[in-house]
Amino acid sequence: MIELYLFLIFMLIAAIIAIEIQDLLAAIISLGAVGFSVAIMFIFVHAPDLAIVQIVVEVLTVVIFVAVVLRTTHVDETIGKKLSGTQILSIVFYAFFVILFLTVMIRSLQELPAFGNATMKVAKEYIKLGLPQTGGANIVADVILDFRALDTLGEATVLFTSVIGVAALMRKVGRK
Amino acid sequence: MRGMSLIVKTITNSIIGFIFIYGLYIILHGHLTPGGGFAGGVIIAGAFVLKILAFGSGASAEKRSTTVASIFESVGALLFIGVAMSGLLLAGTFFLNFLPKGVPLHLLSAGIIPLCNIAISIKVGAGLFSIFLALAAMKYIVED
Amino acid sequence: MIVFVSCIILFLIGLYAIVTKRNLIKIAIGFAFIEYAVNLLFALIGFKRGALAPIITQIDKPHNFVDPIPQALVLTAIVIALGTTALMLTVILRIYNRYKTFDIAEIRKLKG
Amino acid sequence: MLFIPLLFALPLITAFVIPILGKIYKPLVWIVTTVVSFILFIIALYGVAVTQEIPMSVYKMGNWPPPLGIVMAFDSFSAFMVLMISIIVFTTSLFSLRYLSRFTGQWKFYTLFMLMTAGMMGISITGDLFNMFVFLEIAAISSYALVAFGIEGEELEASFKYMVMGEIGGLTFLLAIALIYAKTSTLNLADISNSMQVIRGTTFFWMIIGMMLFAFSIKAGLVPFHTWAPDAYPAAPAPISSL
Repeated sequence: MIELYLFLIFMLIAAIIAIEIQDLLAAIISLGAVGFSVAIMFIFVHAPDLAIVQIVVEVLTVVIFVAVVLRTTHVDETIGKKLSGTQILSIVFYAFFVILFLTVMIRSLQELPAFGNATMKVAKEYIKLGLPQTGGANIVADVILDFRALDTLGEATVLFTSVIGVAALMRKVGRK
Repeated sequence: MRGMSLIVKTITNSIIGFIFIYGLYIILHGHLTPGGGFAGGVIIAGAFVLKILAFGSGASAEKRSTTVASIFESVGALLFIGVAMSGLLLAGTFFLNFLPKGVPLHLLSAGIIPLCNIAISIKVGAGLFSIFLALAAMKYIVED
Repeated sequence: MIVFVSCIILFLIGLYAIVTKRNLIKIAIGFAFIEYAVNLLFALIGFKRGALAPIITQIDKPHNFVDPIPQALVLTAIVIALGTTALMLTVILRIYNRYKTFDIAEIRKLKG
Repeated sequence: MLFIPLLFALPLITAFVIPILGKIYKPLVWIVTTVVSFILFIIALYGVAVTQEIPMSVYKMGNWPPPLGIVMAFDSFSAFMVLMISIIVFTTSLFSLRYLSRFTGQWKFYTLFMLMTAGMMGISITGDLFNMFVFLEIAAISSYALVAFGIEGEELEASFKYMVMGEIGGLTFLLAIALIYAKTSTLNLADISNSMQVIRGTTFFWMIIGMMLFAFSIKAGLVPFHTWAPDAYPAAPAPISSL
């Protein structure tokens, strides 16, 4: 699993670069690097469906980000300015929060099954019943379109909502 | 000259069909191989995006494609919920897989799953294409 | 354990951008990171050593698959994340068109 | 039991039809919305009548037994919620016509309005943890768009602030779902509450409770997380503030 660790490190470095760099276009490319390394890690954990969807979604996300940045400005003027009072306050708050959150999180993550030993209580049933009862060979497709099809309807609705929302917010004038 | 250079246009013309067929393959084999309605729909939307980026388009063409895309999106969503409702009306349960299951591992199998994949791909392709049009290509959507 | 904690660290990096950055695009990038972190954590939870991707290619063999449920749920979550990102960028674009800046400190009411 | 899926399917179908109707004949949109919300109100009344006889009815989506498929649980509390939502939705859509005449793009408003209705109906009747997240996001995303519907400066700022808070809440909820799934390996709410009894008192248990509380209090605009609310309410179009 050494390749997984390498990509995790790469992902974290790219994430820090994306947040701290001044050129917004470079930040978006680093965002793309994070997204694509997530896609590759999906392949390492045997999730080809996820990898395909993550790649296409990542391409689209980067295209949308770049479209917005090209229509506005690609220099982050706030980097290098002196920190304001509220900012310093929020960094201090955030530091306290991180310490608290990490201790609680690590303690509770230890109570979970270790990495690589999924419990699979319900999932066993899906694997057993998937092909005979729904007829689909891809168990993930069986789950999203038959066993849990309502989630997929909801997902399609979320996308529909955001398309209508984008269309509503890109009107030329709001009021008559 | 609108759009990009002649080289880009020629290459676009020759590969756009392949992108389309690849998207269709991903959609139709969604119940057998990785992928499915969502990924295939995005790939087909990507083919249209490529065409617009390479050839450019006028304001009127963009307005027309927005209208068409929004109608297609509604139709795809209605198809999907129609599959669910026909489970309710024909067999008594919402989202019941009421079609025959067919031979496993063949293209025509799995009941409603391929139908759902097709509906999702229409919906997602049209929806993401109109997001792209609204955010990247057009200045604003003008209400009539 | 280490892989789970790295996902949490990515989550915290995204939260750092949201809490302390003043640039709207950086805040949107922070949200994208949180979404990736949660999706990746979810997918890693379903991993099983020595198991295969949950796609049946031969019917009569015994199936030893990784957990398909997290994959199905993450598929949904990725799409939802795309929807929110698109809507958020639209709002950011309209805010820029109005105020000509991405800096929340200069956009008077967004402060805090 | 047939009425349970109709509670969210009906507004969804309406929302999908409205973009087509809006291109054919505009006044039809308001009529359809109002009629549908009136039908929803009647269904909700019927649901209340049903809960008088059967206190708890469970609807299995796609006829899969509970841990496998998604279930909808309809008890007296969800009947009350559904009734409240349908009353608010019906009166809002009845009186929205005059208020909305100031805005452009009215069919988009009604589409988002119906989607929000579907999302809230879904939240109140679902019996599955991840499904609740999905419906929560439908309601949340449509309300972000509705808050910014007037696309003036204040509305956009309020919407952005609301979006930041709401998404932090939503993603915390998703993280909690992931951890709960890792522990219990199921998503059915009844199943989860059984498993949670076993691990009661551990750090994991309290962290999950904390994250859930955090997420829901952000969504509902409770006291420590209410900072978005004063901005969002006046900025939103008045029919939306009522929700």
